Amino acid sequence: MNAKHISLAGGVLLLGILPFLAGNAYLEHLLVLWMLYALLALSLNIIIGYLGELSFGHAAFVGVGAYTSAILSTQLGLPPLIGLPLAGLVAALFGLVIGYAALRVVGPQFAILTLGFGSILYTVTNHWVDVTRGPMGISNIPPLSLGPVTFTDARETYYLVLGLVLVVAFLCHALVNSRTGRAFIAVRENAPLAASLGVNVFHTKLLGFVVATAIAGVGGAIYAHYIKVITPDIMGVHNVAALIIVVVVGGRGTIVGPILGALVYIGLLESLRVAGPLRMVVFAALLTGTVVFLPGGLVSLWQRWRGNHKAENNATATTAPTTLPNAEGGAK
Amino acid sequence: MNAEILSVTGLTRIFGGLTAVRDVNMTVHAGEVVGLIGPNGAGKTTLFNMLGGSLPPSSGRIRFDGADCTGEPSHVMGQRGVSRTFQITSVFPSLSALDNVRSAAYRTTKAGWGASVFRTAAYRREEADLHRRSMETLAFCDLDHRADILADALSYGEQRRLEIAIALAAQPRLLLLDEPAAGMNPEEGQRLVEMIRRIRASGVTVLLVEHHMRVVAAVCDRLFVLDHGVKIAEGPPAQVLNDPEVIRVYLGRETVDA
Amino acid sequence: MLGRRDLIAAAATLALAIPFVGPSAGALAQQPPIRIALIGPMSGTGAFEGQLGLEGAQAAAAIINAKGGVAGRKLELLNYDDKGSPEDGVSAAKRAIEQDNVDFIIGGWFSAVALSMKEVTRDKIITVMTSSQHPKVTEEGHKYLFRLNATSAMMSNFYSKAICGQIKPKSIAFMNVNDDWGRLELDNYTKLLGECGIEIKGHEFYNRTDTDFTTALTKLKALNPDAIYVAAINTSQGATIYRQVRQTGFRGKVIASAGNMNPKLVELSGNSLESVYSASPFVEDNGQPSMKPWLAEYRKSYKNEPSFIAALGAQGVELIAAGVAGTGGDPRAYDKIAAYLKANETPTVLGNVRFSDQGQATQPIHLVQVKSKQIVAVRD
Amino acid sequence: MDFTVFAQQIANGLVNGMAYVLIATGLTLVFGVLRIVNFAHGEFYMLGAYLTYFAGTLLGLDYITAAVLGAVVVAALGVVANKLIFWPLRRDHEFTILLSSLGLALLIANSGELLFGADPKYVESPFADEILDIGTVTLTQQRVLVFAAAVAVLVAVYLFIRYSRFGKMMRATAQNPDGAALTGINIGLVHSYTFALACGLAALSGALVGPTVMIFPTIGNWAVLKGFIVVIMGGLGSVTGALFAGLLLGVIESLGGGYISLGFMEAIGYAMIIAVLLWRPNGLFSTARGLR
Repeated sequence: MNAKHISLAGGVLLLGILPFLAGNAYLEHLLVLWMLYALLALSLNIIIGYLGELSFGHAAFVGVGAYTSAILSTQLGLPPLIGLPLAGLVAALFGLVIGYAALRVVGPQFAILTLGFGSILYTVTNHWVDVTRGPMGISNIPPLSLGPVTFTDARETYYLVLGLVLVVAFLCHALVNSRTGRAFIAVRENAPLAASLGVNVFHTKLLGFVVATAIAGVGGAIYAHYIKVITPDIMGVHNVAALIIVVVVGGRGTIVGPILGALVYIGLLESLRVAGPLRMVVFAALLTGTVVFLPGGLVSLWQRWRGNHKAENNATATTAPTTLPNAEGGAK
Repeated sequence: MNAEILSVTGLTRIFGGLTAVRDVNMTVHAGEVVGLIGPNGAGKTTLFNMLGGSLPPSSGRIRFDGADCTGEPSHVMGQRGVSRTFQITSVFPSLSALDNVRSAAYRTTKAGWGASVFRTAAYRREEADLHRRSMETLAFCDLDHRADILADALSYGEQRRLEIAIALAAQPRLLLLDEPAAGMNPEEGQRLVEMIRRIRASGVTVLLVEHHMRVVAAVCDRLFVLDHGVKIAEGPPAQVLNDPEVIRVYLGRETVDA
Repeated sequence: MLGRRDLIAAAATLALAIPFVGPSAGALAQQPPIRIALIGPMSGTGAFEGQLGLEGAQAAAAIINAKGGVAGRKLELLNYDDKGSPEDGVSAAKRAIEQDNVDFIIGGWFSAVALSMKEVTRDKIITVMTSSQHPKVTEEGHKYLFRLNATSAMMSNFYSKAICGQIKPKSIAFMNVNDDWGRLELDNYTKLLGECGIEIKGHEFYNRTDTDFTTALTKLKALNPDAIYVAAINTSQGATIYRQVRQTGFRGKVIASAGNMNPKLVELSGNSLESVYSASPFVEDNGQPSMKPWLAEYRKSYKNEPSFIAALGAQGVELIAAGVAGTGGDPRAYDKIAAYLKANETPTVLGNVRFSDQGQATQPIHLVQVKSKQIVAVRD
Repeated sequence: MDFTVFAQQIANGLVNGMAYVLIATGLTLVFGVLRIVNFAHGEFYMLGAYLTYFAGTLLGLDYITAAVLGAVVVAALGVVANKLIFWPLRRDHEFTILLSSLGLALLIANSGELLFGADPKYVESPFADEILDIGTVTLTQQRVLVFAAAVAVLVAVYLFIRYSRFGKMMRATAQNPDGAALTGINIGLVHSYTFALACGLAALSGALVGPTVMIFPTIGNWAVLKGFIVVIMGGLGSVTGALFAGLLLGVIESLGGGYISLGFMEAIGYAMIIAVLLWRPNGLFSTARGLR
């Protein structure tokens, strides 16, 4: 227990001092991207990891949040601090409507239906020039500011997003250790059984979906204020695939997984620059390899190693029930 | 005799042109163990699915605990206190046995996400209580020594007992068991009989579908017999199992194991 | 026990451990090279245009380096992929400045990328924007920002005179891409062509992601215009439209938007571009002294035909070389270089370029026509 | 309403729709028999178009021969992909299979960009620019060919699944793989052939549609998206559903673009699927399990 707390504190401390170790603004920029992807992946993980459904529309909600806050701050002159929660709210509203329609089906149908919904939002954003400025996107988005602090450079933004990542990570931790989260996981594991125990499967899924889309909306808004320009590409298939890759490669159904996955995604794309034109080919090959050979994600490597140790230790001793629930256990 | 807990009148279910359950009437009293028997394809599981809410009836009425709950969906029946097991083993495969049982306590817990975020006193009390109760439920089903083993990794017999533990964790008023003894050896069957008796002793009403007549005869107060979706007999086991009509129905297809 | 799956997965993880290697490991040669970052779409839908720009720039750099470089220093081109997306454009520019410590940036092939990238480079580094035509790139530019391509307004002022005076359709309909540029084109030409008495029959907007245009072209053909004006930047969309205009049975004139005629488009469009007019800053026989050697170098090194996009890449390199050479050889004397470029006319492959105070170039524009699958200048 | 324009838009829509049907048929077959949602399907479409192009330019083959050769080669590639990736994963979680197909799609698309070059290419066909006037409707021979070839191929596929011994094995596997294996059906062979058939169909559609547009390495995205929409709307696993949904989507896009808004043309198509799915969540011709 103590060891766990100490390593957690150590990890947070390390994340806190990382920008000072980075050395230059470019690496700090990469750190911000890492944290942004981690935030978005944590939100997608609620759908993929806890509810057990594969959403191919998540990037669209990121886009909805980004556009909401961008439009509010550039056209109505609203302070971004108000735009941020509104972005989450609007994305959640979209999540509610789309989830209400799409969660009636499961599995591959759900995956493709969310892809369809995402494509609709993309198409509309691309063509509704009067509001979204269409394919040209919105530029000159003002930076976020919180009282006297303005999040203009990478280091400030990093701490803002890091804070949000930690909050969302804690929310996820609290979720899986609550009645609500156990219902999520029960639905993932065995929906008919969960229903027979009194869990309203549809409402549970809808709740998870809406929360995930709200977080995605906030993440999208921060992205917009940080990069200062957004185009409909943020909703494109490219980003959809990227987010799913981050969650799955890191380890779905865990909290460390999406954060680790985001690090690998950003780090790998960056370090593969040395591969020149082969970069994306190598990347795709590594991705396919990870999915095929490590379906539980990178986290499962560690879990397997720990599991083996445990098994050896337990071989002689008779096991007592664990005092701490492991409801975050890896999804199969 | 105790009060009626479940009453079914004129219950019918039609699939396309096939009537799987036709005009069934039955009553279950609180504290009873009632058996539902009949040859394969008699409509037992269809009836169970209607009682559990996963299948709406074509016509007829279901009353549970004094309230009309005809056509209520599965989760509402669950909330009202009807728990069930499934014909094919149905657990939460990648969770530990303990987490299986904890997840099943949805109906009886209250502290949600918000309480968990703020670590309220009520939350901490409830979690501690839930842990204690879950371990008790596991012990009740003789699984406490396997608490942190993944459900997937349990033996078949253990998985079947875990199913019952899951159903019990919801603290039901009425427990529907769908062929709990299927695939069990005689020793495991005997263990099951004892467990069902203890369940009854704890005040839970049990309705079970079962093929093993030895189990049925040992635990049931009363039996209902279905054939081709129609109720053909009801009464105490000794009487029903000697009913010539019941014997004829069974002899035509399979031997009565009693 | 670690199985095969674990080992392979571990190998995948190991790839992370590759340190962020920049091309900084370098020759400590007698004179360090002048480092120019070329940021463009190297993958994705704009990859072909990005490749042309890179080739053009490399050919120009090779010529300069063969002559001994600039003030005794070689030019070194570093290539970055912006995938045509603003996010990657920002990342690439940050990497170029912070990690690779480059002296100059050439980029901004797409307007969206140019708009986001200029904020990263704002007042920090001399940035040469190439093909993007968005007015805000220079209107909201910065003191070190230069843009080569003519704006829509400059192009349409020139081209509308040629359409009214030489092509002379009685009526016209527009087939424009749905973005700022396509909409701006429609406004400009509706006004300018209307002024000289050409009847405007109507217009259709298509999306940048569309692959089939028969629906729109069927509508335009039904309007029965004398000519259809096609505004398309993307080469593959353009080629499809020019072919499908003919495939729907339209037999009138076709007019291609200014600045987007290139050899690849002609090759892909088959006969459907024959005798079609366009306007372009790029003609091979423009008589500029640096044009001939550049064409020769380009054709020697690459299999593509020289094009306007490639020439923009070359122009960017030439501009930087002239700026450094004209101010004494220090590539970091940005204020001096910027002032020099704004004060003097710089000879380039496309002609002598003059910049406004905002950094907007004025380039010569020519009327061109496709004849026997060659793009040739139309001289009066 | 101008009847000539209306008829022309219907004809355009039917041709586009038939191309969607051809793409979707392979996708729905693979799902019906192998239970795989194959994101890489569009990449086989792309490979079909490119191989036809290279067979024409490098080997000097005529268009028809090149198209057939392309389809055959891609079918063989499909078998290899199945053997290397999908067959070993057949017992894994559906996420794993779905994501490995996504990985394969990225791999093929990026390799394609590297191998084929980023520049757009044009598949030469003698029929591309030849105009046919059918009543008031104007179509190129190539577009008529797309429609006719698709009809011929669909009839052949239908007859094959319905009456051939192998088709029966496919249907048996679709309904119950374990049961089919017990009756002595070689499931591995059925998977290989189904994959070959699906990839061959994808490649053929690429070869047929190629000359009506330009090809570039990312066209697979477009193809797989259209394919998915059609398959979901028609019902996963249903060939009949794909036929109806594909033609419907083509015509609605064309009429929606022609009479409502061109920019929202695609959105109108999507809105239609959503309307259909709200009405029938599993598609027009939903199959619980099996091929139709």
